[in-house]
Amino acid sequence: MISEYAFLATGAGLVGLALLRLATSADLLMRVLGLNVLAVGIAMLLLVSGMGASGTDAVPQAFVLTGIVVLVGVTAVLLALAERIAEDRDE
Amino acid sequence: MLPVFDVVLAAAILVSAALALWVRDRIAAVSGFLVTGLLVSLSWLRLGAPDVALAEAAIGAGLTGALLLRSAHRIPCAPSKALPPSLWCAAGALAIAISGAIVWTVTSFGAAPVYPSLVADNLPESGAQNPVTAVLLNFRAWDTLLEIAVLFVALTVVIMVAPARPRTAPLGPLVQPFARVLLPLTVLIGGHLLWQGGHAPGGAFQAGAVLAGGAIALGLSGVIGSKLTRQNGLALLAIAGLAIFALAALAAEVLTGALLGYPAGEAKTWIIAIESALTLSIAATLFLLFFGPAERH
Amino acid sequence: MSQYLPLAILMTSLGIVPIILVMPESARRLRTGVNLAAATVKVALVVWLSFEVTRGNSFDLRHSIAPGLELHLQADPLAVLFLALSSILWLLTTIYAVGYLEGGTDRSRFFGFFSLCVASTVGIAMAGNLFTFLVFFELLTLATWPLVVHRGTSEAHRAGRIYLVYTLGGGLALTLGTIWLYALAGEVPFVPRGVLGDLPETAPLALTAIFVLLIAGVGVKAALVPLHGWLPLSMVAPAPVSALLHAVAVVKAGAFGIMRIVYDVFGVETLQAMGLAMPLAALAAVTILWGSFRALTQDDLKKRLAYSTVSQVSYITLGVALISPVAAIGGLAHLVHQGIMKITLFLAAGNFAEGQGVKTVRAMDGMGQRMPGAMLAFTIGALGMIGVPPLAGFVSKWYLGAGGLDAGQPMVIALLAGSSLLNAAYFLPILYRGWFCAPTEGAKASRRIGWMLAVPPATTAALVLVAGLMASAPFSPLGWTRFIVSLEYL
Amino acid sequence: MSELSLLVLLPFLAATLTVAVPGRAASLGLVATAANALLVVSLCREIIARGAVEQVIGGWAAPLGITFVGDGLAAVMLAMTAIVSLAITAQAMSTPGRAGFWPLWMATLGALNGLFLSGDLFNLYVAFEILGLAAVGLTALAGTPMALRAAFDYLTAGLAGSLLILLGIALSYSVTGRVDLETVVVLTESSNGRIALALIAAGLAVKAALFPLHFWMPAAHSSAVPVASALLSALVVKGALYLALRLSIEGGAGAEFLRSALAVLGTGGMLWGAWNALRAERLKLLVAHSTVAQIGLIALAIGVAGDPLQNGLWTAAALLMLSHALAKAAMFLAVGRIAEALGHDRISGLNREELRPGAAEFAFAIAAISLVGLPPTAGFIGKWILIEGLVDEGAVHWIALLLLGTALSAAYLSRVVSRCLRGGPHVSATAQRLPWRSGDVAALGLATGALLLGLAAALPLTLLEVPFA
Repeated sequence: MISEYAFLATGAGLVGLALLRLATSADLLMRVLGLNVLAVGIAMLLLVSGMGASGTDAVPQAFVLTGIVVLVGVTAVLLALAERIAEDRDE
Repeated sequence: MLPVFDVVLAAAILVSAALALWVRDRIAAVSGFLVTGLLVSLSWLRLGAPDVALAEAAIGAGLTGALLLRSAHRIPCAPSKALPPSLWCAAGALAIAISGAIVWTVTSFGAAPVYPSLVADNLPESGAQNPVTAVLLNFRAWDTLLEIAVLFVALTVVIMVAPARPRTAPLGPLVQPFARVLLPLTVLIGGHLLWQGGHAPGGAFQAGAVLAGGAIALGLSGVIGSKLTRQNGLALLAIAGLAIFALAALAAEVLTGALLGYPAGEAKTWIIAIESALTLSIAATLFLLFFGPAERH
Repeated sequence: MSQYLPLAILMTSLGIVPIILVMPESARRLRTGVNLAAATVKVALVVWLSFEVTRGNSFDLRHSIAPGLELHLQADPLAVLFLALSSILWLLTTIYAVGYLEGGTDRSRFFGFFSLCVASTVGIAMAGNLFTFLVFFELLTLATWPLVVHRGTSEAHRAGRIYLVYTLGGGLALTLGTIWLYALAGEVPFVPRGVLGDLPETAPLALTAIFVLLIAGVGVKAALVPLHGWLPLSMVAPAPVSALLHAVAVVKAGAFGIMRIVYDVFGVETLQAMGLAMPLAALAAVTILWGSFRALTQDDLKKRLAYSTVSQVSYITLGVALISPVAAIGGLAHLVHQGIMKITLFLAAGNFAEGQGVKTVRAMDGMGQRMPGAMLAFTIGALGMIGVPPLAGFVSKWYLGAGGLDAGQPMVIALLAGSSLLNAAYFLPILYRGWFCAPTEGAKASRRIGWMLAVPPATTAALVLVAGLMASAPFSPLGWTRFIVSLEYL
Repeated sequence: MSELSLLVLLPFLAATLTVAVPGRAASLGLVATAANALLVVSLCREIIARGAVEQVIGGWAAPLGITFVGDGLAAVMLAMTAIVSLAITAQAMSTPGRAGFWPLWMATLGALNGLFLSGDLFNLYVAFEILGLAAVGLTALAGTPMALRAAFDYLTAGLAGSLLILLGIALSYSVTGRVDLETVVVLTESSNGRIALALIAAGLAVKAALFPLHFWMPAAHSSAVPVASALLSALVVKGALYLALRLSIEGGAGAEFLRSALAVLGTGGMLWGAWNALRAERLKLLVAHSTVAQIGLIALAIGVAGDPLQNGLWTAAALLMLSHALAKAAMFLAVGRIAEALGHDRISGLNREELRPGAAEFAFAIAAISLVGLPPTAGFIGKWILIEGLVDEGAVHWIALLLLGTALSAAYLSRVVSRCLRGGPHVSATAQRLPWRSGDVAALGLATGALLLGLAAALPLTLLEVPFA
């Protein structure tokens, strides 16, 4: 029970931290990091919600897995764009 | 004892995340993120989700961390403007409000998930013993197919945007922290996946990520020559995953009348076939996401 | 086959719009041929249609758009009246426009929108319900704008902008009123003596508001004071456009809309019972006097004619609003009479500008010697406007006056007398200058006016004469309006 | 194989093929869009004849599995996409290709089709991610620094939006224990469920560029290449609007709080977008701000329509979406041609003297008529249905706002059209128009289609009246 609440608070806290950072930073890399932390927080919430007496629900686990893979793809695109923006600025 | 461990772990996650987000130094921030990821994956083991923990360690922390490290130096810091305190307070209040709403929503009485019993009832027919694999590749394979499509689109965009290729250096300063953390993990998880097989935690994504991770590490240290990455074949391998999955979905519909409905009794074969194709395709995709296209347009 | 006549009449002008628009600028002969052929075919079709209608055949073409919402084309006698007017005048104006724009630019665009303009007018004439009317009414707004700004000058654009603001604003009011009425009454077809059933008792307030919205919507185009501001400004358009605007399309569409709303949506009895007829008549009276009054002081010939239009079109509204069959005959007949008179004036004025570069009243001296034909046509039109017997304008005014007495409003006689005096006051000086003053020294050398410019005003002037002289013939405008009014006031 | 499976999978297969065989990408794209259009026609016929269709994927019924739901609304959205697709493909084939366009475009098509058919919240999230990424790729296609920066901002905003949606889904799961669309009505019954729904709606607002979360959009839509702008403005934002409408339908009476928020934000967007469009100096920016305004209008329509299960006002929102998709795509394609002919897109420089306005300007004008919502366009029919319903409810203030929005859109669009009509007698008679290309036909065809759609409004309305599954 205590563990559950601890991780719930972690999930909510990660979401809050990430949103705060996203709202207050104009830095490209920080925005990428913030979005990733936000996603981790949401995943934590999904898993905490899926906990039950007979183990953790497999469906939210699948959701989280999908979310992780989606996010790495998006992150790669974000970083590629950010690098090109920096390059163009240098030129 | 364990609850105490969990509370400490939870606190550590928050602290490291806060560090990652607010520390000025780029490498420190990325390292903080990496540590957060690893701690999170540990916490997910504690939450009874080893598949996800594996994926988070390999992809969420590992590969994303590698990508961030690659880019950290190439993306200049935005001149940090001091935000007016009022804005800070507003943003903080909003963040706290949302966090509070989340906690309240999750802890309020909610209906029990409908899925566990459904998954348990249908697991024998699913062709997979691991319920997560059953969900991913059978019950909700449609999600997974679209997820592969996301990877496909991401790869297309990265190839189009074409960032500069990472410099390969035999274990240069860029690689060291990453290799130090990732290589042991790669070996560990790879071994785990091999050992447990298809019935336990693990699957195409984790395996693909581990393969990609190893390949990236070897690529960065110059072990895999740029010859391989210049081959068009790798890109074709990457996109083959989506094509094969889509064709399999349609083929299943021809056979059974249901999109992605595997023929009775053969689900396991279908799943293994799709998974092996996906593993290779995912590995190629992730590798190319890291290295980018061979040539710039 | 013949049940598609209304559609065929619509398509003769709508169908050629895209063809003309894509024509290269240099295809002058082809464009003229298509234009004239379409206009001629349309006149023939309208003649055919009017024979069918007098034989008692009715036409109904419906296309459902949404539940309770359909496009409906029909041909009742009122529609035929407006159709005949617009198709004949379109043919004449097209001939005139071809001559007028000789050597101009953007003629494909001009004639494309010219046809669209007439197509909308025809649609307005044949609209079988309020929704269809609204569709073509708005289409008319859009089709006319490129014509108003055709010259492309800043002045033209200013006029165009003001035209759009007025007409789109009016369109919004009309749309809102229409939707509101549909919400209250369901489908609103045009049926003699109205379709409102017991609504005047159950929702009098809403109905009054709807009436105000609808009249405000069509009143912009009919140039009812104080919604008339766009009309004098849009005089910057080329002469055939002004002719079209004033005699055939825009202003007439507004007046025709008032007729439809009064007769076929509300019905005269309902309107009288709701006490809405009197205010409308008063508004018309104010417009008649104000327009004439403003016309007095205009030196620009076309502006003077424009204010005259403001005044004269409200004769139609007055005839409709007086709730008397006799006045109604006068108003409806004036729809046609004002059309042929005003087009004569504008075409003649266009010829003055083209032939002699004369655009102001002051420069009219000796026009009778310089361009006797055009001046004669202008004179006939002007005298008709004043109401000199036996010209067409006299017939309308006679019936309006008699209708005023019939409706127990003797003030109408005074109004008509006053207005006629003002008409005389702003037209006679032009005629005097034209016929009795010697040309000033600086008058430009005459440019030859081709037959395409000369024939249309001569024809319409002749029509003014014929419509007055033959007023009692069954197919004269007056005869036809008697037939219509017998349907509205049984 | 059913139309539903092919509708989603054919574009994805075409996307992979266009990467594998880049030389044939354009013809592959043409085949795929044509096939897609035929499939949609067949599906619409089936829905009209037999009612809404459902397809259980993999034989696993919801909530465990995912179900495709092809009802009237989905069919109208699919048809909208198919029509615009044909024009986009025609235009893209006539312009020199850029690497990456065809796979991204095909993936966009597949994602949109998947989105309109999906009956599962999490599945919708994944579809949104494909759509968002592909849209970002299309924005970046221009390759200019401005486009790249706009693409980055677009992607961060889009990702934040989809993560908000995901957060809402996570909370939905914790409240009701399931994530199929039928859970929406359960969510509306409790206050914590409404929080979840509100988060999903907030994410959708970002993705739909609903005021005040539209900040990323004008830059993205105005810096992309014309075909991409057309796609983004006409179709991609419709995905989120569609889901907002779907939530309103699924939530029924309980979703009133969502509708109120949509109405308020929609009003804000309508006015703010119009204000910026009135002041814009560049044509592309004007059109992009007009999208903000039009999205506001559509959100307003969804918001004031009331419970879709009780009355049919929501069909107005669907018609407005349809009309906007066609007209806005036509408009962006036309703007692309205008800018190409002029070498710039400054509104003050549209009245060039040496070249007379041609097909592109004409297409722009026709599209403007549709956007303003003058009769007989579908936009007009949509507004008609909406206002007629609002009259019945006596909601005078909403009617006034709708009319104000209409007047404003007429004001900012007539700025452009009147510029195009400027010029005058000093233009030489020998001036030549640009040669016609299939792109002109596409823009003109779409614009005319939007104009005439009002006359054929009975068809989408028949589809929309098919009872929900």
